[in-house]
Amino acid sequence: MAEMTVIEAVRSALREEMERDDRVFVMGEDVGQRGGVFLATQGFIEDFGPQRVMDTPLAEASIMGIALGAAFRGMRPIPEVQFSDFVWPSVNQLIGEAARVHYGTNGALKVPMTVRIPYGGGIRGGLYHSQNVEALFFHTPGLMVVTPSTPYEAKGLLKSAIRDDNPVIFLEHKKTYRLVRGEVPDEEYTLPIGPADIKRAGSDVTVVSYGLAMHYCLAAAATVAEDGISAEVVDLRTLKPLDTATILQSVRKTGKLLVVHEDNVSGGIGAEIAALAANEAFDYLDAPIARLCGPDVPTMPFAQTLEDAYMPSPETIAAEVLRLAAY
Amino acid sequence: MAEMTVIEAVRSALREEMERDDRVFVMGEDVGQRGGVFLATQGFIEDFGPQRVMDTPLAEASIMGIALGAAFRGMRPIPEVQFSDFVWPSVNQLIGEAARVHYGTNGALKVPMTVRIPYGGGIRGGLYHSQNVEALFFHTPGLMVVTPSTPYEAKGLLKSAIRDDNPVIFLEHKKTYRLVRGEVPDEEYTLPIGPADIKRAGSDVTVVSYGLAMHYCLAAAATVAEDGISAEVVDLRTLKPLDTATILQSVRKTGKLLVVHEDNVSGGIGAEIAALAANEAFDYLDAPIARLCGPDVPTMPFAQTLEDAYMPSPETIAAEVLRLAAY
Amino acid sequence: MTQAQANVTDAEPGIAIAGIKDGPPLPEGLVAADLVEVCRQMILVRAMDERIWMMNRQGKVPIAASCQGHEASQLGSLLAAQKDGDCFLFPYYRDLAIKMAAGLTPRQVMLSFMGKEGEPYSGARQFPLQGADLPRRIIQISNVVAAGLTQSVGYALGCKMAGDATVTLCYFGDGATSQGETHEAMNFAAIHKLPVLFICENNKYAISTPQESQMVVSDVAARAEGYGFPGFVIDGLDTIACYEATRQGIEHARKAGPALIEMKVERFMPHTTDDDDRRYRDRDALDAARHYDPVSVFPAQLVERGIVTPEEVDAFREEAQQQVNDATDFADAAAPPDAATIYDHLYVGEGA
Amino acid sequence: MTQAQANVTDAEPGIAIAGIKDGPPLPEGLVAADLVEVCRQMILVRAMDERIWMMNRQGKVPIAASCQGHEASQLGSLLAAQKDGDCFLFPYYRDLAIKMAAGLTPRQVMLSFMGKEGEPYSGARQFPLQGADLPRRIIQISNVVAAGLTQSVGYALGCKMAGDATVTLCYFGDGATSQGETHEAMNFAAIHKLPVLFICENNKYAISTPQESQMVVSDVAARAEGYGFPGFVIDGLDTIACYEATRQGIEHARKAGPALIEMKVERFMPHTTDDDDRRYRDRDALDAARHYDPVSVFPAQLVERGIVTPEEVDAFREEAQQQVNDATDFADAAAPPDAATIYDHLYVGEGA
Ligand SMILES: Cc1ncc(C[n+]2csc(CCOP(=O)(O)OP(=O)(O)O)c2C)c(N)n1
Ligand SMILES: Cc1ncc(C[n+]2csc(CCOP(=O)(O)OP(=O)(O)O)c2C)c(N)n1
Ligand SMILES: [Mg+2]
Ligand SMILES: [Mg+2]
Repeated sequence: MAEMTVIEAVRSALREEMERDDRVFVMGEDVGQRGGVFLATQGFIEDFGPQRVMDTPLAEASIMGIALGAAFRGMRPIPEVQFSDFVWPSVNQLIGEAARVHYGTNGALKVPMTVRIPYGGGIRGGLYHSQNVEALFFHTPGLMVVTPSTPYEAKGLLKSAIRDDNPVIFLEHKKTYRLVRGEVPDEEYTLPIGPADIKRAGSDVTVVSYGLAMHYCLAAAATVAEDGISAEVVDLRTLKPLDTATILQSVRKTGKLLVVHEDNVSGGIGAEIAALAANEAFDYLDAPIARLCGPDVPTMPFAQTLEDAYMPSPETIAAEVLRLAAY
Repeated sequence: MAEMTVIEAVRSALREEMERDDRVFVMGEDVGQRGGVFLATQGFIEDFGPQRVMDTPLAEASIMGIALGAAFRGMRPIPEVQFSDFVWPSVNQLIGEAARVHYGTNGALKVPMTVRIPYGGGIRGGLYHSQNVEALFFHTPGLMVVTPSTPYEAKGLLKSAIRDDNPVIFLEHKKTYRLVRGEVPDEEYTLPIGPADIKRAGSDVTVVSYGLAMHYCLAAAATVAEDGISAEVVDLRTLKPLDTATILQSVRKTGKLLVVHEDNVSGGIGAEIAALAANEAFDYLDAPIARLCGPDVPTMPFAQTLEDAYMPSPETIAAEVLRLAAY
Repeated sequence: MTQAQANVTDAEPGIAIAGIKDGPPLPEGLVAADLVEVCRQMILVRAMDERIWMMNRQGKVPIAASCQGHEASQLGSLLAAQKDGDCFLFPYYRDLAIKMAAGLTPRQVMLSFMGKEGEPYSGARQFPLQGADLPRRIIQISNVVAAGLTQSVGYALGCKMAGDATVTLCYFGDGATSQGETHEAMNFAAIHKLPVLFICENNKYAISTPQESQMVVSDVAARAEGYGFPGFVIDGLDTIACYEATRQGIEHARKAGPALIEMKVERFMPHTTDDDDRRYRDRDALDAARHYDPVSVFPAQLVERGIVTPEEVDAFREEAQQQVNDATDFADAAAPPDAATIYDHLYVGEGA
Repeated sequence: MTQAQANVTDAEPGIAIAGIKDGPPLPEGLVAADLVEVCRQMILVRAMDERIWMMNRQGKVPIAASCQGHEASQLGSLLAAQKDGDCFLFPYYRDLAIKMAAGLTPRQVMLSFMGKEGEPYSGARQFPLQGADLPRRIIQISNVVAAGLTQSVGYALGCKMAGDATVTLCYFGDGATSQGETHEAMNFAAIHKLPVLFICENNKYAISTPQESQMVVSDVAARAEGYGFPGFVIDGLDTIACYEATRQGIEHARKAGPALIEMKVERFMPHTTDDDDRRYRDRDALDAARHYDPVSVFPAQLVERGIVTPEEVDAFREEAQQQVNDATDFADAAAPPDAATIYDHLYVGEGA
């Protein structure tokens, strides 16, 4: 086992898969000589050449359309969106096209493409370098959406995404890149896309989360444990397909559900999870279903005070868990 | 009172507002000589001239960006997206820009723009002329989202949207255009953006819907009434802001909630309404919260059989209401 | 074919074929039988196109975009692709002639327009003939205008990476040139000198929007220079000119990277069966344009040249009617897809 | 300034100002005091830019894009806009010199970079100096590259509709030219002959991506022809040339519609404070470019011409340092925005 950061895990997964299969290639803005603005592809151009580590012009729609076309020819492209905030010009190719290719050709064509998107806030990114973009992709049948929280998951899930024949939106929380360290096996491994992971078992309240916020949930769970409250923390890991079985099992056990995410609350992933539990675990619920999410403003403003006001934190999460436990 | 169709009501609202305020103008593909592909602006170019009824090149991103820029100068643009399916190339200007202008300039600039988008299926539009696109806009703080179901609402709400200083996404269900007729006052009127409308009062089950599907809910309510079941049908009319008070009041009364929409179920508007009720009306609920929505496939396929299989219908809704009522 | 040649549609389109008469008997790579076959296809496609429109009026075809007026450009360029033998096509929704001549049977085509089981492009999930026909090396994912351009460029990139000699042909209308993605696609193709040939079927209208409202320049081809590759303007009603331009274009693309060929065509019918072009189109101009209808001109020229006999042309017409009748009856009687298949193929590995 | 003029940055930038010496004393519309003021601003902007970078290294400024190397293009073109008196500006994130010289105080600028209350563009909700400065007729909603282009064209459309004589100036980098929206913006502006001047500050890099990986053509200006309006290439290190080109461009835009001016500049610093350009930039070339640093060249030329004295230049430098110190202390001591304001101004009518 080696300890590494999330960005190192991403880099390691990319490198292994590029070595394993020469149809795999990365493309995007500044991925070449620069090694990507977050250095996900640092050193790659030297080892794989500019054809497989392709600097593109600054034009997201074409990055996605070209990746898609290359996938039609049997390549396995990994387009990078430099920041999630800049994915919008490309979403027609993702939502209107990539997601529908297999369905719309009645199974004739497939899209073995993994779209890497650094996302999320807490890094003083302001309105245009902090966005959470998962809700749109989550709502798009035909896509897979993966949101690893640790290096172990980032590496194992990214490798699976690259090997998958479906278009995968791979969302890497920027703040976890260097902040979150963890053990990663030395030997080759993959993690299946789909299953959630119970990061902390508990019996009083189910806390469902993903990405950076999941770590805050773990911190909150540790805090409330001091008050004798046992919170179970479910790390979704994959948003689409959603592991409804694990969520429901946990909720049926605890009878109380809190969903935590950084994305705006209205119409976010938390709404779907709440709807799921309110339908399929209704008879087990002992308390109103709660969500602690980003407020409904565009995203984290730039000023430190405003950014702090936006983000869910271990403290606010712990308070909410305690409130629910006491209900 | 005059009886008219939804498209006539839209046309009438546009015409009145253009007559009322010469800063109001329409722009889009084929809105001029052609009068729009759905004839929303039929005859306008003759009366208002090509400057205020502006045919644009086929380029949605620029339609939106240019409308936005004109709004900065104090105009009140009404860009038309020819079909909702083609809104994707423009969403950066809507989500990344328009929605954030007022917030991101700390209130200095406003965006008095109304984006008209014909949407929805049931008209043999296949995968690319049937989409429901409301979930993305609903999830975007800074936008307003309006979904009228009848001519009365189409006219009254469109006039309010045009007069509003915020960016409004005005979603017109294509199948209602000619299908739905109704009375519209002869005299000038507007309807406020925000309030939902109880289209049928009832006591056993609350059915929340909007757009075309709302009419199917009304038909279903009439059917179940024959079985002695009293369904209350809430027509949201406006998705953002959402009239949570009306929804909650109804759910607290009936204790049972069914949300119906044509859009894909996962992450749709229904999820938010379920989450709302599971939080704020929890103690009043007598049954699991149910959703009857479009299945999670890209959208209505072209073949009649597949389109029919996709759409919620009065029959499937009635069955679901009966099931809930019996719970 | 000359670079940055002026708009030649004002000239009489018929004259270009005079090249056969005056110069060498047939352009490079062609034998007489090729032209006869194109003639047969053209007649069949037109019969099909007309029938489809009629079936729409009868309520049996929900939507159709007619290729009437585009046949010469489509069949001429397709012939060059077929002669080349290693081309991959990204057509657009108006390219019925390409899709048929590439090998679909009339029955398959009619199944498609009627949305029946056995539909070859999408299993009747999409508008007619949208999706993919991989056996005939055709992809057209959607009818979002211009979305196919970057995809075709990506396909060409994939071919280059894989070491294929394939040239990718990408078809689109004048309307598509306004989309940002068209710019992005051309720029990227140029940077990587990808083997892709951009073919603009300029019928001077995007639905109702005339070319003057879409661009200031008179030729789309004028944009090519700004990307650093050649652009050509061709009479798109002249089958042989379209063949020859495409042949040279394919050669150029394989050797030196992208080129843009603008074929000036006419749209004889409304935009689609949903459109009423009387709102915006001058009837006299349209009637005048019909004099250059390739489906009249081309057979007549072959007859004049002695390449086919009038009797053979008549036989083609008769055969076409029979095939179209057969296809119509067949598709009309065919079953629609089973509703239970609605979830199939959402993800790879799911469904039949 | 000649249309489609070759890349002139290879030539010694200093020579252009020789125009003042050799020809009429000063270009049209200018008096000596104008140049002195530009000189003073240039020195102040540089001092500010350097301090901001330093404050980033001290952890007090989260992010900054430096304008070092762009000052001549920004201040030259702004001077023309100010002289004109009826221009509206859509700058981009690298246009610190424009935003300052348009009238912001150093204190306001420093509040912005430190994200403090009183921030003039967005109330510290956005990256520094993004949002709007309406009193100075500036809008820059976001830092999504190229999103401002269509907006500026829309603004110009609004002006035309309202009957204003305003000319809209739209600034962007070479990287922005790859975006589809840039194409769409230019095409639309051309069709409606809108009074908008496109100014490309071409520093030959989009972050690490050199121009050769962004386009095949050597001049962005070459694209203008494809839209039907003129494109010009200018030495963007030459303040006077940038003034003169912009002056003529504004005149053209008001009379005849859009034009594109490409100013060849240098980016002396890494892309932003987050970047490390040693990964991709040749140091020798960069050092060589620094010989043409406008902030050295321009004052020296004014001194040589007798328009300012060396003592005055020194005084400008000293005054600049004082202003920058004052601004730094002021902003450092300023309060951040109140967290309670996070919901303000989400919708019109909401919040303070
Ligand atoms: C992105 C997008 N916007 C709008 C439409 C609606 N639409 C379909 S075809 C068309 C006109 C296309 O014109 P052109 O590219 O010239 O092709 P033509 O139909 O003339 O052959 C429009 C506006 C669309 N399909 N896609
Ligand atoms: C749409 C979009 N994609 C990517 C980025 C990230 N990004 C910020 S600046 C930049 C390079 C811009 O280069 P250029 O336009 O030449 O301007 P310069 O910084 O050189 O002045 C990139 C890729 C962005 N801001 N917006
Ligand atoms: Mg056309
Ligand atoms: Mg640059």
